[in-house]
Amino acid sequence: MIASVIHQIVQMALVLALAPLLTGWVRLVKARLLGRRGPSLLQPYRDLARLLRKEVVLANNASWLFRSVPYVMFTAIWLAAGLVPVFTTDLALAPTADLIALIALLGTARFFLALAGMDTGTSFGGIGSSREMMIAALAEPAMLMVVFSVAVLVRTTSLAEIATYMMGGTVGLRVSLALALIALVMVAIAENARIPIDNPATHLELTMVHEAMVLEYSGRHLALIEGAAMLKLLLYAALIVCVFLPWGMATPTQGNPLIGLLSFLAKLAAAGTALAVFETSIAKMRVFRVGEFLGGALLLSLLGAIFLYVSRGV
Amino acid sequence: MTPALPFVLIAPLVAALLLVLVPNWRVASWLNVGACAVTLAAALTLFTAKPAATAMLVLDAFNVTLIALTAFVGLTTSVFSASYIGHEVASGKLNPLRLRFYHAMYQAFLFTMLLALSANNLGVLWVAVEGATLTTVLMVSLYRTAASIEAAWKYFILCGVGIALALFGTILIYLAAQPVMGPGLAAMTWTRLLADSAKIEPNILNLAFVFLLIGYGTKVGLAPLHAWLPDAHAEGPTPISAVLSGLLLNVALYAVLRFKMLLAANGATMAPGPLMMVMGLSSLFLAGLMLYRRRDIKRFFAYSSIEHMGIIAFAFGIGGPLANFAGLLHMAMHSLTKSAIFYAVGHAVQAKGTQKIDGIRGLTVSHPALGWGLLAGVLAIAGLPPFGVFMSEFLLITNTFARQPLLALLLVLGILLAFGALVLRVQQICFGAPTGESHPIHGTLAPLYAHLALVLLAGLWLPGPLVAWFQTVAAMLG
Amino acid sequence: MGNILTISPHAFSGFVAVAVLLVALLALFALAVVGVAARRAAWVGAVVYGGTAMVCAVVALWAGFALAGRSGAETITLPMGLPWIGAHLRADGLSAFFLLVVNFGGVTASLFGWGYERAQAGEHGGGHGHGDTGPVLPFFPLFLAGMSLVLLADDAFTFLVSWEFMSLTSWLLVLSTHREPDTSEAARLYLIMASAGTACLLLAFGLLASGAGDYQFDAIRQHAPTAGAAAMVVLLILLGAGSKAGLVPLHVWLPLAHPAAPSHVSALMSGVMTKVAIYAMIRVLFDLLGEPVWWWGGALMIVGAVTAVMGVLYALMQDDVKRLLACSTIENIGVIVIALGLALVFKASHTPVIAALALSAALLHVVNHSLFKSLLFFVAGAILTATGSRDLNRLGGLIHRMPVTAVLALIGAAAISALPPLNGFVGEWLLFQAILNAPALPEWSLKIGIAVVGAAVALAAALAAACFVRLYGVAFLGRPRSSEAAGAGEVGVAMLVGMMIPAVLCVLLGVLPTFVIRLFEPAVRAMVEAGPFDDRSYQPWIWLAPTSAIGNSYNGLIMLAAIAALSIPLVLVIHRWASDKVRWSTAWGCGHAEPDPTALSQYSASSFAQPIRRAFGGTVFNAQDRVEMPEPGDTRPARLTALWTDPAWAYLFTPIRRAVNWLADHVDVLQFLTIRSYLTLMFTALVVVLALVAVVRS
Amino acid sequence: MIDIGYDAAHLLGALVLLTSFALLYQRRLFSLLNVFTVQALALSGAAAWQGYAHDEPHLYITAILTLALKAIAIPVALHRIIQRLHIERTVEPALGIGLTMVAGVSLVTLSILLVLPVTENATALTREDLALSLSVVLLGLLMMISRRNAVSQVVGFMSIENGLILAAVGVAGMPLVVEMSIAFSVMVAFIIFGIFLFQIRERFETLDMRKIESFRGESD
Repeated sequence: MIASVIHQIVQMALVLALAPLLTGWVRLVKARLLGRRGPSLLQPYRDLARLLRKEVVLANNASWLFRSVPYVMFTAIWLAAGLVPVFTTDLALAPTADLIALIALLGTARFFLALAGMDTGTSFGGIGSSREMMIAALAEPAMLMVVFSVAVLVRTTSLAEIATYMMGGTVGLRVSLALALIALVMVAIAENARIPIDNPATHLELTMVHEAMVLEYSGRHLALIEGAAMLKLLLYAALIVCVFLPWGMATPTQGNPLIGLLSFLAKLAAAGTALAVFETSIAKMRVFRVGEFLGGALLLSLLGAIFLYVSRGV
Repeated sequence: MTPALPFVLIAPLVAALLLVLVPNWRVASWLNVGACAVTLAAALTLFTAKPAATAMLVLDAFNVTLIALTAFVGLTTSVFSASYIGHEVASGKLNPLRLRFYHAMYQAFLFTMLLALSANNLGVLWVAVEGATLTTVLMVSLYRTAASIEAAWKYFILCGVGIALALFGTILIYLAAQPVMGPGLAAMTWTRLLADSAKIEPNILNLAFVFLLIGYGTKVGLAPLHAWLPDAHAEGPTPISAVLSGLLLNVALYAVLRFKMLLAANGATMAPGPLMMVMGLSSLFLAGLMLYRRRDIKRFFAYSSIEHMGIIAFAFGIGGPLANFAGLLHMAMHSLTKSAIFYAVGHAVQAKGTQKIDGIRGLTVSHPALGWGLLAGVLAIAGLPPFGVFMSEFLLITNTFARQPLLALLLVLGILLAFGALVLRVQQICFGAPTGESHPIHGTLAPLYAHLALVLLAGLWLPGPLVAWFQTVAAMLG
Repeated sequence: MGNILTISPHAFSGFVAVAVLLVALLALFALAVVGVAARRAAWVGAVVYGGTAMVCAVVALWAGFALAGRSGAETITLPMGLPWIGAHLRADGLSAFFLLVVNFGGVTASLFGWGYERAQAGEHGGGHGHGDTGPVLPFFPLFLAGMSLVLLADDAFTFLVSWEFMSLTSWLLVLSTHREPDTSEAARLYLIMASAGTACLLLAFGLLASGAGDYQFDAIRQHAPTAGAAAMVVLLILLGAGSKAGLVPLHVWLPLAHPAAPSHVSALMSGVMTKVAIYAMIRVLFDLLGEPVWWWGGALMIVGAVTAVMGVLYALMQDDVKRLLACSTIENIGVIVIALGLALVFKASHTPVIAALALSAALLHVVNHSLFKSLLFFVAGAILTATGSRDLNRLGGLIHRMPVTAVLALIGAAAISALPPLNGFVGEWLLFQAILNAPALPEWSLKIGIAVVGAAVALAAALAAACFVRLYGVAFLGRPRSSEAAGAGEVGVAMLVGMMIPAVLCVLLGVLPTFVIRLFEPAVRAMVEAGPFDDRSYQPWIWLAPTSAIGNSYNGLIMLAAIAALSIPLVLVIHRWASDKVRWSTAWGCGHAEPDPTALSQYSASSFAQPIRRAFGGTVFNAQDRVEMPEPGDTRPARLTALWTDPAWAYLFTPIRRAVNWLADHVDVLQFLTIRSYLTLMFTALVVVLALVAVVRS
Repeated sequence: MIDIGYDAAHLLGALVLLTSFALLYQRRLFSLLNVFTVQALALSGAAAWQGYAHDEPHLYITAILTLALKAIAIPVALHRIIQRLHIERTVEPALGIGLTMVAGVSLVTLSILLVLPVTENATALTREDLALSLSVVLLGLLMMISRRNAVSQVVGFMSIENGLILAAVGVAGMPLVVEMSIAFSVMVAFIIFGIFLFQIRERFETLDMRKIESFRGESD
C-alpha cells in the first residue's frame, strides 16, 4: 500500500521530468537524420522555463475559460500519464481508472483545448478546434477498438493487469495484436499532431490543427500547453510500451522498480528514434486526407478485434 | 305492456301534430325542447320496465339503450336547434313558415326513429325507416337553395331505391318464415322469428340478408352506397346533420343488426361477417382518403361519419363477444360525439359566416369555449383517450389482431389514414391566427359539453347495467 | 452500500403506497383545473408550477424510498377502464425507478418553467418575437400525470390510455406556440407519428393478450406467446415505443416537435418522455414477453447503433440550438437501446450478471440523460429568453453576459460529452464494460457484431463531444454575432435554480455513481434476476467495481480529488514562482487591419461542422457545399450554402406522403359523380353480391 | 281449381315481367308510360286474382290502389308533366338498347339461378312468382340507371315497386301489404312532387340529370 503510493508519486514526478526529454530526443534525432547538428537534448526545458517567465498577452474578449484551460488540460494529461505503468504496475491510482477512463481523460483535455480555441473569436482558433474534433472523432473509436482487442484477450481493461498478463507471455504472437499495435501507433501519431497528420513545427495557419488552437496562447499558458503536448507524447509512448512490450516492468510481487525504470528509458529512446525516423521519411498530408488515414486506423483496429475470433477461439 | 313504451312513441307524434299549429317559431322551438324532454323522461323509465314483447312493439337489451340515446340526443339537439335557428332567421335564411314545418318534421322524425327502434314487426320497422327517410329529405331541402334541393333529391333517389331493396328483403324473410310458422303476423314478428330461426330455410335468409344489407346499408352510408350522405349532411340545417349522423345512421345499422341476429341464430346460413367487413373496410378507406380533399367543414365531418360506420360495420362483421361489444360501444360513442361536433360546427359556421374550412381559423383564440369544445370533440372522434371512442377502438383492434392479423393491419392503416386528415384540419380550424369575420356565438354550448362529458365519462367508466346489456346483445350477434 | 438509505419496507404496505401516488396524480389533475379556472389570475403560474413541483417532489421521494427500502411490487385495482377488468395499477422496482426520473424532471422543469413563463410574459412588450402563446398551465401537470400513469399501469388498456394521453397533452403543449410558423407542421407530424406508434403498441398488446382478451399484465406474464408471436411483438414494440423514443428512421418528428414546445416542456419531452418509451421497451421485452431470444437483442443493438451515430450526425448539422439538442437526444436514446440490446443478449445466454451490468448501464444513462438534457434545454430556454434567438449563428460571447448560465451550460456540455469525472462518462464506462464481455456469448454473429457496435458507440461519443464543443463554443464563446446576443443579460433566479439542480447532480452522480446504481438495483434484479455487483459486501460504495469477472474499477471521487490535488498546487506554484503578469490586447487577426475583423469572421456553426460534414455527410446525407464566388471586382460577398437531406425523409416519409396525396386526388372523383352513376354503383354492388351468393351456394 | 289459379297467376306474373322488358326497350316517353300502364294493370290483376284464389280480401284493396294510382293517376300526371315542361319526347338511353337487353336477360337468369334452388319447400306458385318479382325489381333498377331522363327514372322506380308488390301478393298471407303499398305510393307521390318542385323553382331548365349534377358544395 505504502509502496504503491510512493511508486505513484515517483511516477507522477518521473513523467513530468521525462516528457521534455523525449521531445528533445525526437527533435535531436530528426535533426541528425536531416544532417543538422540540432538543438541540445535540454532545449525543451529551456523553452518551457523561458515561456513560464514571460508575461501573458490575452485577447480582449478572452474569458475565464480561456485562462483556466491550460491548467485543466495539463492536469488531465498529467494525471493520465501518471496512470500508465512505466516502471511498475504497483500504482496507488491504478484501480481508480482503467484504459477507458484514461482515453476519456485525454478526451477531456481535448474538449477544453478546443473550447479555448473558440474563445478568442478569431477564425484560426475555430479552424483548429473543428479539425481537432474531427480527427478525434475518428481517433477515439480506433483507440477504443484497440482497447477492445486487448481487453478481450486479457479479460480486463486495467492497465496494470494488462501489463502483468502480457509479461506472462501466455498470449504469444497474435495477428490481432499486430493490427491493434499498428492502429494504436496511427492514433498516437494523429493525437500528438505529428507528421503526416499535422506538423508541430508549422506556422502556416491553413495547414495547422493543433497550433491553430493555441495560436492565442502565450507565456505561462503556452508553457503549460507545450508541456501538456510533451506529456501526451510520452504518455502514448509509455502506453504502447506498457501494453505491447511491458517486459522488465516490476509488479507488486516480483521484479525491481529500478530495473523497470532502466528498461523503460531504453524503450522510450527506441520509440523516440522510431518516431523520428518515421517523420523524416514521409511528408505531411492534406487535412482532408486525415479522415481516410484515421478511418484506416479504425478499420485496422476493428479487424484486429474480429481477428481475435479467427486466430484462436476466445 | 307498460304504458311507457307506447308513450315514448305517442309523445313525439302528438308534438308533431301540435307544432304544425304553432305559428310563432320561438314558442315552437321551446315546445320542441319540451316535447323532447317529455320523451326522454318516458324513455328513461324504460330502464326499469321489463315489458313482454307484443306483435308490434318490443323492448330488449338491444334497443333500450338506443331508445334512451335517441331520446337524449333528440333533446340536446332540440336545445341546440333552438339557439341555432334564431340566427338563421335573423340572417334571413329561413322564414317562420318553414320553421313551423321544420319543428313538426323534427318531432315526426324522432317518432319514426323511435318506432323503428321499438318495432317488433319487420313491416313496421320498414315503414318507420321509410318515414324517417321522407322526413329527413324534407328537412335537408329546408333552405331551398339549389345545392340543398339537389342534395335532397340525391338522398331521396338513392335511399328510395335502398328502401325498396330492403322491402324486398323483408318480403323474402316472410317468405322463408311463412312455411315454418304459417301465414300471418307471426312470420313477420321479430321475436317469434328469432325463437324458431333455426327451422327457417337458410338459403332464403341469405338472399334476404343481401337485400337487407344493401337496402338498409344505403342508409347506414356504407361505401359504395354512401353517396347521399355527405351532401345531405352538408346542405341541410346543422341540427339535422347532427341527428342524421347521430341517430339515423345508428337506426339503419340497428335494422341490419336485427337481421344479422336472425342469421346468427339460424346457424346454417352463410356467414354475413365477410360481407360486412369488406363494406366496412371500403367505407373506412374511402372516407379516410376523401377527408383529405374536403373544403366544406360539414361535408368533412360527414365523411368522418362514413369512416366510423365503416369501423362499426367491420366490428360486427368480425364478430365475437369483444368485437361486438366494441361495435355497440362505438355506435353509442359515435352518435354522442359526432352530434356534439356538429353542434360546435353549427356555432362555428354561424360565428365565422362560412362553411369553408379555409374561412375558419384559430377558433381557440377567437372563440375559446367553442374552439376547445370542437377540438375535444374531434380528438374524441379521432379515438384519442380519455374519451370513449378509444375504448371501443382499443377492444376492436387488439381483438382483431389476435384473430385476423392482416385485417387488423388494414383496419389500423385506415384509421391512421383518417386520423391524419382529422389532425390536419382540426389544427387549421382550432389553432393559428384567426382570420375572416368573427361574430359572437348565439345560444348555449351546454349540449356540446354535455355530450363531451358523457363521452369522457364512458372513456373512464361504464355503468354496469349498460355493460350487461351490451354483453347480452354481443352474444346474440354471434 | 445500497442500504445506506434503507428504511423499513413496512412503511409502504401495498395499498397505501399506490394510494399515495393516486392522490398525487389527482392533485395534478386538480392543478390543471386551477390552470383553466384561474387562467386570468396573476398568481396562477406560481400556484400551478409550485404545486406541480411539490407533487412531483413527493412522488419522487416516495419512489426513492420505495427503491431504497427494496419494497416489493404493490398493486391496486380501480373500478375504471375496461368494465370487466378494471384499471390495474402496480408499483414495482422498475416503475419506481422511472417514477423517480420522471418526477424529478418534473420538479426541475416546474421551477424553471415558472421563471421562464414569467420572463416570456415580460418579453411581450420587449417583443423578442414570441407572441402570446396558447395555454400551457393546464396541460403541464396533465402531461406529467400521464407519464406517471404509464409507469404505474398494470393492464394493457390503462397503459395505452395513459400512453396516448401523454402524447395528447404533450401535443397540446407543443401547440401552445401555435402562432409560430413551423409549429403546426411539427405538431401534426408529432401527433400522427405518436398515434402510429400507439397503433403498433395496440397490435402488440393484442397479440400478448390473445383473442381471449386477458389484458392484465399478470395474465400476459402467465401464458408465453409462440415464437412467431413473440417476434412480431418485438418488432411492434420497436416500432411503437421506438417512434416515441425517436429511433431512426422513426425520429423525423422529434427534431421538429421537441424544439417547438416551450423550453421547459422541451426539456420534459426530450429528457423524460423518451425515457417513458424506454420503460415501455424494458417492461415488455424483459418482463411481459418471457424468455428472450438472442436475436431480439441483436435487433435492438443494430437499431440502436444506427440511431446513435445518425442522431449525433443530425445534431452536428443543426444550427438551431433546441433542434440540435433534440437530435442529440436521438443519439442518447440509441446508446440506451444498445445497452438494452446487450442486456437482452446476455439474459438470453444466461449470463445474468453481465446482463445486469448492461441493464444498469442503460438505466444509469437514462438518469444521466434526463439530467443533462433537461439542463441543456433549460440553457437553451435561458438563451432564448435572453437573446430571443435559437439560431447559433446569431449567438456568441454569452459567457461574458450570462456568466452563471455559462458555467452550468459548460457542466451540461461536458457531462453529455461523457467526460470524466462527470456522470455521462460513468454510463459509457459501464456500457463498455458490458461490451467487452461479448466473447462470453455463444453466437459468433454477436461476438463480432458487438465489436462493431462498440465502435459505433465510441464514434457517437466522440462526435457528441465535437457537437457540444460546437454548441458551447459558438453560443457562449467568441464574440457576439448579433445585437441581441451583445445585449443579452443573465436570467432570473427561478430559472437559474432550475438549471443548478440538475447541474449539481451531474457532478454528484459522476463522482458517486454507485449510489444511484445501488438505488435502482432492485429494478435490475427484477428484470434479469441478478445485480450488477457481486455480493462483495466489503466493497466500499465509492468504488464502481462491478463483476469480479473483469477486475476493472473506476472511482470518480478519487479522480476528482487527484485532479484537484494536481491542479491547485500547479496554479499556486506557477503564479508564485513563475510570472502572473497579464497584458490585454486585440486578438491576432492574421494581418487583418485594425479594428479587428467583424464578429462574422469568426468560425460559424456551419463552418465548424464542415470537416465532419465532409467526412461523413457526403455518403449519409448527400451533403453538398455550394459556393457562390462573385467575379473579381464584384463587391458582393461570396456565400457558401451547405445542403443536406435526411434519408429518412427522402426514402420513407416523403414517398408515403406522396402516395396518400395521389390516392386522395384520384378517389376524390367519387364526390362528383352523377346520381345515375351512384345508382349504378349500388346496382353493381347488389348484383355482385347476389352473384357471389349464387356462386358460393353452387 | 288450383291449376287454373296457378296458371292465371303465372300468366299475370309473366305479363308483368314481359312489360318491364318492354319498358327497357322503349325510346319514346309516351309509349313508355303506356307500357307502364299495362304493367300496372297486369299487377292489379295479379293482386286481385291472388286475393280471390287465397280469399284474402285485403289484397283487393291493393289491387284497387294499384289500378287507381299506377294505372290511371300517375300516368296521367306524368303525361301532364311531359307536356307542361316540354320534355323532348324521345330520350337517348345512357346504355345502348341492345346492351340493356343483354343485361336484362342476364339479370333474369341470375334471379332464377338465385331463387329456384333455394325454395324447394315453398309452393311452386310462390317460387315462380318470387323469381319473376326479383327479375322485375332488378330490371327496374337497370331501367333507372340506363336512362338519363327523370320521367323514365320515375317509371323505373315504380316498376321496382311493382316487382315488390308482385312478390308481396305472391306469398300467401303476407300481412301489411296494403300499408306498405300505401307507404310506397306516398314515396312515389313525393318524387313526382319533387319534379314539379324543380320545375316551379325554375332551377333546372330540363329534367336531364346532367344539369342537376352540375354542382356540389365542394367548389371553392
